[in-house]
Amino acid sequence: MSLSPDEIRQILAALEKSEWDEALITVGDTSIALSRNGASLPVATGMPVAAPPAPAPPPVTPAAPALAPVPAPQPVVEQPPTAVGTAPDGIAVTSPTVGIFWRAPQPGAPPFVEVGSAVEAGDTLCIVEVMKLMNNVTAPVSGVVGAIHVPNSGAVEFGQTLVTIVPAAG
Amino acid sequence: MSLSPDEIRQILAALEKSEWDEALITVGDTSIALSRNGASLPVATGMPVAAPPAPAPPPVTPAAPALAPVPAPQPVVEQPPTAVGTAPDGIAVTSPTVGIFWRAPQPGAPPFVEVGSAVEAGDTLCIVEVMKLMNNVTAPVSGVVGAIHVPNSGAVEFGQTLVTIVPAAG
Amino acid sequence: MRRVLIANRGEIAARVARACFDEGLETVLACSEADRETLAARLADRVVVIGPPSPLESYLSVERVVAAALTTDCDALHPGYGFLSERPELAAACEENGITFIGPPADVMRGSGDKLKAREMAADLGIPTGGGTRGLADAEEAVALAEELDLYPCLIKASAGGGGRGMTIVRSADDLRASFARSSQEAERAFGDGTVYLERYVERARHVEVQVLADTHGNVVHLGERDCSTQRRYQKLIEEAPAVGLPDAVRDGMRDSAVRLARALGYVSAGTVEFLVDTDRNEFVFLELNARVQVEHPVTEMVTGVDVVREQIRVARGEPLSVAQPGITVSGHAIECRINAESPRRDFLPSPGRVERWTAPQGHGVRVDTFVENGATISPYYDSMVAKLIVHAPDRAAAIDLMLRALARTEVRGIETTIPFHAAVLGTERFRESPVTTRWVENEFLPAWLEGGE
Amino acid sequence: MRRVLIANRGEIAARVARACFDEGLETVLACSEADRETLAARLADRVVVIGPPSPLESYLSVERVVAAALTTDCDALHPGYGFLSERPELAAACEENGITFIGPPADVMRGSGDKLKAREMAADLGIPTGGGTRGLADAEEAVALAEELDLYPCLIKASAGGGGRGMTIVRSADDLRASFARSSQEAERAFGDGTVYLERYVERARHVEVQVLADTHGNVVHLGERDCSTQRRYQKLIEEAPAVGLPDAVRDGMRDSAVRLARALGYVSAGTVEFLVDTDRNEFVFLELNARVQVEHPVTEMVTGVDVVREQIRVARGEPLSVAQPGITVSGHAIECRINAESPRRDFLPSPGRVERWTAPQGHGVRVDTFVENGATISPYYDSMVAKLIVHAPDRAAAIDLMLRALARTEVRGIETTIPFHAAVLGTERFRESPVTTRWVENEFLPAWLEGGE
Repeated sequence: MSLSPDEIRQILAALEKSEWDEALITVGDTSIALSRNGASLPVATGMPVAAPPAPAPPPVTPAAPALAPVPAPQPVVEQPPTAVGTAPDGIAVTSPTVGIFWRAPQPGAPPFVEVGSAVEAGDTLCIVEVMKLMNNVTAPVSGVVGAIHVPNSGAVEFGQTLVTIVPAAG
Repeated sequence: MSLSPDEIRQILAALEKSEWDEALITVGDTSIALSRNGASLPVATGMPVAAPPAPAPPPVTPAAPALAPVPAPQPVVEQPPTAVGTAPDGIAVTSPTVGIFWRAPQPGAPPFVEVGSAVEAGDTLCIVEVMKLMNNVTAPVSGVVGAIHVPNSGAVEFGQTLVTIVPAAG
Repeated sequence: MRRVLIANRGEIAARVARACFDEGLETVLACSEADRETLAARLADRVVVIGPPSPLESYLSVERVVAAALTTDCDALHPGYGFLSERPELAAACEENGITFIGPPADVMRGSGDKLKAREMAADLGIPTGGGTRGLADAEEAVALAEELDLYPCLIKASAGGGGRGMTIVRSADDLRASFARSSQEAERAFGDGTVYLERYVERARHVEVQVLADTHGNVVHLGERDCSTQRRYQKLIEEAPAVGLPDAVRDGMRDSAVRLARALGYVSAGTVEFLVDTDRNEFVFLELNARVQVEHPVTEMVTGVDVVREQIRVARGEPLSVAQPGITVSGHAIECRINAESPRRDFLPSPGRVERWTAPQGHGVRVDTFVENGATISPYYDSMVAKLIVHAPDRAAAIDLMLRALARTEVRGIETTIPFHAAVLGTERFRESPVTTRWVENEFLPAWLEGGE
Repeated sequence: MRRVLIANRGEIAARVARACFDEGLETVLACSEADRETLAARLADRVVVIGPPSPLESYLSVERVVAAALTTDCDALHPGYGFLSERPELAAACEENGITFIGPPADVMRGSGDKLKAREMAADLGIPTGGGTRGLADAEEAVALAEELDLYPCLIKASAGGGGRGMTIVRSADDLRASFARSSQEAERAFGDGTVYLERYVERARHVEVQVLADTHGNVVHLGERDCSTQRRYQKLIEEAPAVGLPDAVRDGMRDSAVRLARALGYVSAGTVEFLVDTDRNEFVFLELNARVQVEHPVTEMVTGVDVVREQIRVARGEPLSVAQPGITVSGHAIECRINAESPRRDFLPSPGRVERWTAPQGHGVRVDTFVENGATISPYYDSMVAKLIVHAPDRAAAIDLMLRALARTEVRGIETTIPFHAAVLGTERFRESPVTTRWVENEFLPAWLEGGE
């Protein structure tokens, strides 16, 4: 999809009235990059053309291509630049190996964590078994378990996302 | 998809009235790059990536990927020409066909042009013969012959640069 | 012969480059600007760009092609198929300029290229031609002759061309009056010659063709026949060798007719004699002789072990054929699927574009003729063929199974292709049980398949 | 057998996928994260990523490889060559987990993998082993035995491994004292076992090896021999089949010895028995048995028509070999060049990187085993092999000519390769006239070539 010239004009007007020195907007195959007051142009990290063919499931949460999938211009303008790139959905914890995913230390035992559990960095989240080798997977940051992506005893690949942690604020 | 010239004119008008010093707009395969007040032209890092691997000798003057397919020149004219990516070494005149390059209308006759000759747009520069078919190659702009790239009676390919014209100032 | 100009593109250009490599010949690819980085260009020893992507200013320009051969010191030229391959002007221009044309001489091509003349010659030799008319002046002459010969239903056909262009089925005088002018105009546009004629239309027919090879020493052989009945709108989609389920008399009759016709025409090089087999009456009629290597030549190569393109080169060098009729045997069964960049569920709408990923199956009895690779572009300027997938197995059932596995292992990302269509056709009992007729895909298979969703 | 886990990468993974396709088996590639988009991955029916690029955490992890097979329901596993292919632990783990290991059983592998034991067995069978020592405790024991057996010049060799690692030529007791510890440490590092022994060093030798196949029904055959004398620092660069210029007694002696040894070891699957031929004395000595399919197996396939990898699969399924000794003939001559991503003029410095363009020659008698395609990456994590270029022609001279043409038509953009080296070697009179010895490349060819500039 593309923006119409009229839509681009609206975007430009909105941007001009804003206080930003740089802007980069990509909608489908349309992109707009702007700068002023001597700021260098924010040349297109987000332009999809520039990206190499993305290998399937990325090992970590993608840091969100700058402003890429934004459908309406206004919110972009009003968003603080720091918001750009922080994934709202949390930190993906991936499997250190191919193997079998276990949520509990042994059959019948309660699971290490549930969705909503608060965890400290270093807490065990789950186990990935390779043959009889048990690999503890621990939380990289403190926070809350946002999602568990694999059913108990499911087969997992190296790099596959197992658990998402929403980091504690601060 | 591409923007029509009229759509581009609208966009340029909007930009001109704006306070931006640099702008880069891409819609499908159309892109617009602008700058003013001494800012360097934001020639898109993001864009050439989208282009296919550049085939050797380009068929037409590489008149800057930026404004290439735009037929409506007005807003561009207001820019300093150097900023628009005009090649400083002149306009490359390329062969319209595979064939044999002839500098004169017939053996023994004086060549159409020499390096340094002044030419008007439309003047014959050389001939490319395909079998017995003679194809006149004419100057696309007025100027001075900067270089002749092929020896008389040399074989040429389609798209090969034959002559460079340094356009007349103005 | 030392250096061959390949005046074509795509998979056939790569195929010709391979044959030249085998024969120890250098190659120059004459291509359009769109094709300078393609696989065929890189397989060739050298590339010369002859014009812009538009075929009229590149692959269809006799002058540019011959100029390319002359400027690159080629002493021979292979035209592939399509484009200029059957244009006597190219063969003649090569002859005039001292370039060996790898194909029939211009005068032979003129004789075989005029379908009406070829049909007369066939009739003179006692080869069934199914009646039909001479070239027609206007609709009224057509109506009168159709009446006189009791031809309905019949086909209006272009004298100068093939591929279904200008071809229309008519079932009555009114039909004929309504369609005559359009067919003639279509023929004029496509071939530069608006001459059309009428031919009896066979409702349930198979398209069977015989591959012949002829040298300049008077040797003419056939390499057995191919069945190309799996068509849609006269476009071949799946080809097989041999044609199964034919009475011996019909098969032998076609093979013998093909050789006799080639001999009578003084034919030289590789050629294909096409027949229609009426499956109700078990009779064949001659259709036309194609004076070029054909898209589907690999199935014949797989079952006979004879390299058709190398034989073309041998013949052009003045050498005798490397094979004689008694030494040629047809063993096993071969099938070719034309993988096109088309959307079979959307009326075979072309789907040009960039092929992000291409993975062809590798295995014994699997041959892939293609110009596609990772990152290749299927250009909207040219035909939609992506690849020819060819399999060879001990019998037809095994060949179908192998092709189904090969199709399942062919991966194309970035464009749509006809792979799902091929897999569905080969998966039907009807196709597996018995040879199909030329209208089966359109009248029976496609309606059921499109209805069925998956 | 229904689904095979391919526990390898690169060209051999693609080669195994092809054999599985031929045998009607599904495939799962167990690969590192670096290889998930490679050709081998796309040729397989499924991919499972077992670890990061580092081989220790992926291709060299028995646990991960077996876990990958179990989690993807594979009932068989092919280890390729290198990595875990000759590790009895993998074969044993497969056996324990009900996975058919496509290769020799663990206990057979242990027997053949210990070079000293294999040499003893050979000596017991009357196969020449060239003398040499048992495993040595320390440098002084080595010096004493070398004196006693009059072994100088001799080689220090690792008992557990191959590929030249740990191997050193020593010409005196001082030499031996100076090198012993380093060789032992190198062996320990490379194979986890520092045991070394001494073997007489032959100054002018050819490396000749016999391909054997053995099934579980007691059938053992050989597929003739290969000459792999064109080496640099014990790394094979060019391999040929058959080995030419050998007296019949030597050739037959090696073939017979190979079969007898395999039989005595209870060998199963494909294996290679390596010999050194002393070209001055026309004698051979047994070196070792490699219990895997080897890089150079294609030259044997080309001259015999036997598919070594498919035979491995047949044997693993418990079927008898598809061929018997009387039906195996060696016809013509085949050569393989290993195209590596190395700069031959800069001491074969590895040149990993992205292959911008890859064009392999196409033609009769030309086979290209590779995982490379446009845009492929030669990863610094793994070996530098880009492709194996294999040709087959009626005789050695024709094979050399064909290889030279094939090398000239192989295009690799983006990385440096050993292609110029191969073309230069094949272009020398010395290589063409007669088989070379194992030191020829280093001692004669390279100095002259590097001196010569281009």
